[in-house]
Amino acid sequence: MGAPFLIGEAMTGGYGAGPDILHDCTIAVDPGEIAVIVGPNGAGKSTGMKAVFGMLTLRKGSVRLNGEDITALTPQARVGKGMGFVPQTSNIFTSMTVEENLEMGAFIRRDDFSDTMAQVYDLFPILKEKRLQPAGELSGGQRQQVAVGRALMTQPSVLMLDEPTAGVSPIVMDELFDRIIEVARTGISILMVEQNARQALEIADKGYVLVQGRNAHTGTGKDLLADEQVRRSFLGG
Amino acid sequence: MSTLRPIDLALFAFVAVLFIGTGFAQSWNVTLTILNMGLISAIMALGVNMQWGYAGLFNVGIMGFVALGGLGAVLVSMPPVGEAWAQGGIRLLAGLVLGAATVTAAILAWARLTRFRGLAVAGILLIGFFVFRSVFDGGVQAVEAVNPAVTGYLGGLGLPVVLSWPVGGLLAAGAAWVIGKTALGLRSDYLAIATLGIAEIVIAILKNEDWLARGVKNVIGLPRPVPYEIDLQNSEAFVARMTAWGFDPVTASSITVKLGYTALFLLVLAILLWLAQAALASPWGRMMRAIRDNETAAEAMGKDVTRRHLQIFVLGSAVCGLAGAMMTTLDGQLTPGTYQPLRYTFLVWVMVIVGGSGNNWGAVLGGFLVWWLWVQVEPIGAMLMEAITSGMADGSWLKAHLLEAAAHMRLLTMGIILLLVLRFSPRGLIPER
Amino acid sequence: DGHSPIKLGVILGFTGPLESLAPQMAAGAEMAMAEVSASGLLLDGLTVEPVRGDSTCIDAAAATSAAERLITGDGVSGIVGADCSGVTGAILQNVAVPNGTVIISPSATSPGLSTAEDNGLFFRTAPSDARQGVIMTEILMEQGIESVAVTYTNNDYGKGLADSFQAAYEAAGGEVTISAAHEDGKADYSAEVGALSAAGGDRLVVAGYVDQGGSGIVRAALDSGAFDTFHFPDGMISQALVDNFGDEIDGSTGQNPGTDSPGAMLYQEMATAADYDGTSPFSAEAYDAAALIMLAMQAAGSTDPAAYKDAVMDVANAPGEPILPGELGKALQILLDGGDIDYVGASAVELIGPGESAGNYREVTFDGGELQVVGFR
Amino acid sequence: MIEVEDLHRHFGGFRAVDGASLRIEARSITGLIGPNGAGKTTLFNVIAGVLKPTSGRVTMAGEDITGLLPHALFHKGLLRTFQIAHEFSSMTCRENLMMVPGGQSGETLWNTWFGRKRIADEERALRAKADEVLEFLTISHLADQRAGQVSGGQKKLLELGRTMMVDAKIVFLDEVGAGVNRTLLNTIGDAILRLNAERNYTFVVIEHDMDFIGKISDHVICMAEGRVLAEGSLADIKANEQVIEAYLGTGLKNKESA
Amino acid sequence: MIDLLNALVVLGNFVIVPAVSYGAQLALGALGVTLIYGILRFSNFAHGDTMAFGTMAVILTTWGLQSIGIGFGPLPTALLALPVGIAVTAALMLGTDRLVYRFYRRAKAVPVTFVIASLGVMFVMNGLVRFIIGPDDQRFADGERFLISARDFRTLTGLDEGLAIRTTQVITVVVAVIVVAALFWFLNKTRTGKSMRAFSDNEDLALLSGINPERVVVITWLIVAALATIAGTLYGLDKSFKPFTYFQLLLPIFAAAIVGGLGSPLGAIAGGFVIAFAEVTITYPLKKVLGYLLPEAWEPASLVQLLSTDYKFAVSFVILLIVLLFRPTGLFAGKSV
Ligand SMILES: Nc1ncnc2c1ncn2[C@@H]1O[C@H](COP(=O)(O)OP(=O)(O)OP(=O)(O)O)[C@@H](O)[C@H]1O
Ligand SMILES: Nc1ncnc2c1ncn2[C@@H]1O[C@H](COP(=O)(O)OP(=O)(O)OP(=O)(O)O)[C@@H](O)[C@H]1O
Ligand SMILES: CC(C)C[C@H](N)C(=O)O
Ligand SMILES: [Mg+2]
Ligand SMILES: [Mg+2]
Repeated sequence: MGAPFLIGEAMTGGYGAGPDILHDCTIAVDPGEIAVIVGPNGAGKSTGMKAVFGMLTLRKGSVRLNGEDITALTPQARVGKGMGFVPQTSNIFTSMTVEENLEMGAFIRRDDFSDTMAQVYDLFPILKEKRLQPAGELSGGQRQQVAVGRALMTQPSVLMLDEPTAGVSPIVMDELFDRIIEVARTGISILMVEQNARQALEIADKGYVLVQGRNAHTGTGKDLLADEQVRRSFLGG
Repeated sequence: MSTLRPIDLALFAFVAVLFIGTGFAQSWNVTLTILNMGLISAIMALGVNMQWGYAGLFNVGIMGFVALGGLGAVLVSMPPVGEAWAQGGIRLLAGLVLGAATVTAAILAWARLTRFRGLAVAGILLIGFFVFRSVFDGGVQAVEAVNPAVTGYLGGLGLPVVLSWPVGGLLAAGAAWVIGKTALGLRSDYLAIATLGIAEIVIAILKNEDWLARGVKNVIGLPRPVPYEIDLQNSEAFVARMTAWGFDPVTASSITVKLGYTALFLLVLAILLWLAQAALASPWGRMMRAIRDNETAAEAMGKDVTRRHLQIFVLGSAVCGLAGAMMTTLDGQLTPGTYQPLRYTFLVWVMVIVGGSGNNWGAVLGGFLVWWLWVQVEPIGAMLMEAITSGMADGSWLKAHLLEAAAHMRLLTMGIILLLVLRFSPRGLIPER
Repeated sequence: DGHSPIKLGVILGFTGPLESLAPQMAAGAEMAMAEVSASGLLLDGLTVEPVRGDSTCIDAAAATSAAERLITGDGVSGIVGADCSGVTGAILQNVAVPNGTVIISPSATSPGLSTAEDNGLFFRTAPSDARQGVIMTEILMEQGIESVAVTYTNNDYGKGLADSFQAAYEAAGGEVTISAAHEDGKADYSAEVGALSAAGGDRLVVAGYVDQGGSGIVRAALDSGAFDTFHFPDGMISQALVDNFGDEIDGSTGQNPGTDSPGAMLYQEMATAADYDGTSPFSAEAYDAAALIMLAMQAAGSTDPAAYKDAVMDVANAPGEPILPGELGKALQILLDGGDIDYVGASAVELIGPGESAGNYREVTFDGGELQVVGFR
Repeated sequence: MIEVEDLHRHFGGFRAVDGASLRIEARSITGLIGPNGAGKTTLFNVIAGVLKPTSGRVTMAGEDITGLLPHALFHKGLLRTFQIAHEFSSMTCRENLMMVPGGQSGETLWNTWFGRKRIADEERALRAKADEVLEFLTISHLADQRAGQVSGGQKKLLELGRTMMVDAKIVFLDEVGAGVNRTLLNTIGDAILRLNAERNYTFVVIEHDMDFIGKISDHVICMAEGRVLAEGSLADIKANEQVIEAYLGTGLKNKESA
Repeated sequence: MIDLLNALVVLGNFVIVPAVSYGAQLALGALGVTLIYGILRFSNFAHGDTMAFGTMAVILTTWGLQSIGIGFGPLPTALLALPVGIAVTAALMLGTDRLVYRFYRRAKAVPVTFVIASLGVMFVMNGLVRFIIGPDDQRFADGERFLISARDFRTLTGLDEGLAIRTTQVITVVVAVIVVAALFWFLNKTRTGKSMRAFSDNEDLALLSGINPERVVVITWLIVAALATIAGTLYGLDKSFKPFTYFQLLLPIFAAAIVGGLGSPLGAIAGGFVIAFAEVTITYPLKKVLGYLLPEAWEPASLVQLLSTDYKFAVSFVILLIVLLFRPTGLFAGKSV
């Protein structure tokens, strides 16, 4: 196996002129693979995701997509290269309707995306019901569904999700995980941060435990789940 | 937060240099004139900063409060016009009481009634309006007919003008209370335009209600808290002393008078600044910042957001009213027609933002600096034009045109300087910390 | 010859609501100064240099600062200005009187200024509006117009004029159907015109400024057919009015300060030669204001205001040789020789009482799209 | 402690809460679950005074508190956290906590000028208290960091921390767990149990993590479509067909832990 | 019957026609303000002076056209000059954005910083316009001024009262309606329009959706330039051009945008009319109308005027307050930042 499809390698950096949050942190994912990042609050998981997406300037390290160095690209340009991202917070257009949110997800697509939209509605039926309602009026879990739906609309080759299941009900969460597996099967790389770490690691091909901006443990999902210390310190026993 | 960094001190020093430089390049009288108005501007900026910087209230009605303060100065310090009182004063006051009663009745009806309340309130207001007009108008006519070129109004209380400063503050505070009760539910730019509108209404009243303060006919010759230059010039002791010290008595007299104002204003500013700083650095200030950051959360944490908004709105407005009374005192006249939002509202905002909103020292610095600029951009603009045209051939069309337009360089220069300052310190010269 | 030039301040509203009047006024004042400088006769050949200051017309504080700078910074020996009554009062009280500087306003016409405390330092070459109201009444009554609607610009000038007119007109038996203010520089005057037209009247009196709300009112009144004829006081009379409305206002009347003295015509020719509009309101008065200061200096033999302030009335009034615009050199010579002059100037100056123009008005009508002077009062 | 009677809250034609009635016993820890959009947060908001009810009544210890404003409820001992964190972003984390207690003498303007000694003493105590809470939440190192610049989970911790600054009677927690590390969540669960046992706090906890609910709550209410769907012990609820269908699903995880 | 017609004509001539056309003028200005607020999220105080600048560009072009003998039949030549004016204004807007606003956008400055920066821009433009064309009144209207003048109306109908309708009034109303419909359609139905709304809602997320923020900003300024130029030109044709008045227009324009709800094009239209009608109706004396309607004996002696015109601005602001008290974000539920 050659170099990974998407890799943020030895990333070091922080916000603005502030201190470094990430220290030599590496995150990678291959096509069709699900990589899950777990770790305590404030470990730098979201920061790592943002770094991979170019929303923060790195002081050291690089990001490569399919062999190409994209460290210097703007986030938009990365979207153009087939990367999709659901941030952890403020991840929907609150003043726009649910449907418009999804359309915006498909903004860079020039083809007919009604199929994809139908798929998203299938996945999250409630969204279909609330299609014409401003997304800001939705409940917390519904918003989260909109956010994920928006990213799915892009039909990206890499999908990055920052805590997609935060606040969604168990039934929706299960479906969401199922769907993520499905998506991965179509050859899309999935990189996600999860606090519902046990379920996430169950389905993960690869797991990263970040602590204070550093890679603390890396392994397959199963390995990490089996690691007693990881379980106790990061997965809640 | 209350401490100044070395760089802040350097900024104050820079402004001081500007003022002192003005003294050498132009004259000390100019310096003091600008300084006095700068002190008043700093106070206004302080008031706005309380509302915006502490609590995030976007008040664009400063002009109205400043004008009310000015009204306070007239009502306190001008001598009463006995004849006007005799002719129609009582009737006029009775009219006002009737008007107030009508409004109170309407509010009570709105609060008490459950059925037909819209109808009842409308009825009360309508009937009340006509009763009010029938009593009031007669009084107004009688008062305004009394020697309209010189008086034609009720006059004031004839008290020392310094008393009018707190009174001006109180007038503004009262108005702010009423406005706050009704309009503070509005957010951001909606509140802004609402207050802007209210300020226009205040000015409209001042302009058109001649019985109150002569309307657009202006009240001039307000008494002063400091001696008159002429009296000093006529005082032998003063002339003798100044000549002995080697000063020209005329210049010395006007400088003395201005220094008198400076001392008074400085005292007021120092007190206000101390009060504001102490409040800001306390749990009260913390609560205010919390409210500004997130009203919903502050409310959930037990802070009565509405009440606090009202409190700060009233306080900030009172400070503006106080400054307004001081300004009218300094001008020696109340000229409602000169109240323009650009000058009395937006310029003050520029002071706050350029200085650094949320920071009292910033507001004060902004007050001095921006006012100095406002006055000095005129010669600066003209100089700029001279410089630009100096290379051009005499008599060329462009040169003539440029020189002719020099006067308009005043606002242009102001704009450019403002943009430059904002560019290099977007959060203000002394930002909030 | 070793003398440094004398400086005279010109404080006018170069920016603000009267910014379009100020350039012509300044040009007038400065033309007089240039004329005197060129003559080389003022106090042993002193030259005169104008220093401009912006009164903004409305911002008392800015105007005061400008005056302060001119007097104490540039050391001007006298001031032409200010234009608007409000700021003029402020400058007078806060700067001129304390510093003992003479100021002569070409255009502040508010009656209130007649009684202002001035230590003999304040003069104006424009008449108080109290007088204009009477003249206006005479003109209208003679034409048999007994009912008019009045609109005035909402400042001390407009209000003062409207009040004095209404008093005089009603005393003469006329009826003012409505007296409504209008604000200058506003976007729309339909409401005002609606009210004026509803009140009715044989003619609409527009006590406003021609390049301000006044024209807006006339435009709206004509467009809606509310009034066909108007009466225009001084603030409205100018070439601009004719340019704006042409024959639409045929049959209207008006008056403004002015005389049949050849001075007015002469001044206009001079202005045309100097490439500015001499008919612009108060431009002539500005020329006269500047001239008066310099002539008074010559008469007193000093540039010290304390000395020459008392000479202003002397040079302005009879007895003496009448002086027209363009004859400043001659006047200086006469004074130098110890003679007496009676400055007539461009606006037939005659200072009365508290040092203000007595008020000579010319009566005009509009006919065939032209402004025609039909008489003088 | 709290009684909700036939509560309605409509948005336009939409009935977010549609006749909910429930009782919260004093000193209980009640879990509130239900599908996304069931109306849980809306119910909280109505009880906490953020939203006015369309109809219905809420009483607290027998007293009618319907429509009281949030700040008034706070002073009656009713506290809540927000599902979407509402930190005071330009203030430090410590200040975020210190501002909470009501009735601080330094909140009166007069005292800020003339009672500075007293304020200083109070502040010292408050500061110690805040630092204690931060310590407990494992975010001491953020004490002087602006709250706008901490991680998503840390903001949720601050939310919780604020309720620990005062002696509350009843605390409504809206998905404290979402986005919080599970190990830390366990610690939080312990804290909730301790506050309940030692200080007699009543808790109502919205949460989608059944393990967490199971760990702390004695009583569970499941809402759906604006109404109470089922009520009882967690075991009962988990066995309830309707609840499974509407909410839990038959997914991998729940099968396992059931 | 005739009396009734006369009464209606009076009302029409002095209340309805002026209010409608003034309302449309305000609405066109308010559209620009509301659009900037909606997309770029700040209150642009330079809008009045932008209108002045655009109009100036049109005037200069018009004079150019007239001097080479090009006209537009019964319509004002200025309409032909519009595209040029818009282009020049657009260039200025884009330049301003580059030099001023972009910096704050990147620094994620708070809205009030933008507001104050726009004040600076206002000062500069203010100077620029006066510098180029001077502070004076300019008339540039040509073509047929009236569709029907009061005099013609009287002779035509034989009524005592006249009704005047100006060409520019009709153009203004028509243009306002077209523009608002187009803008509404553009923002809500087209991809670009939606991306602009997305940008205003959540800039970071817009970025993550592949929306190019610079493009959104450019398009916004282009539309604003067009709106400002059109509004300014139509206003200038109808009344006259004077830089100071355009600055003064800012206040009623903002009032209109706020009453309607910031960010809402429909609101801008509604707001414009509310403000215009408030100004004109509340201060209109009913004497003449009642004179026609009531029997002779009842004819009112007084003016029957609710409030004197001195208070017309006060009235429109009171209306504004009342609207806001009941609908805190305007008639059409506008945004607030
Ligand atoms: N302001 C509003 N306008 C219109 N509908 C609203 C509004 N607020 C909430 N809703 C609707 O009310 C319903 C209940 O929302 P609520 O936030 O109470 O759900 P919830 O039970 O807390 O869900 P979650 O578990 O996802 O947080 C949702 O369908 C939502 O779309
Ligand atoms: N905008 C910001 N500016 C400065 N520092 C920040 C900012 N956002 C986060 N931080 C800091 O960076 C560190 C890592 O934050 P990050 O959001 O990456 O954590 P996380 O691992 O995603 O945590 P969580 O699970 O709570 O979401 C935290 O200590 C936080 O205080
Ligand atoms: C310039 C003039 C028209 C000023 C006016 N006469 C006034 O007194 O204000
Ligand atoms: Mg995170
Ligand atoms: Mg919820």
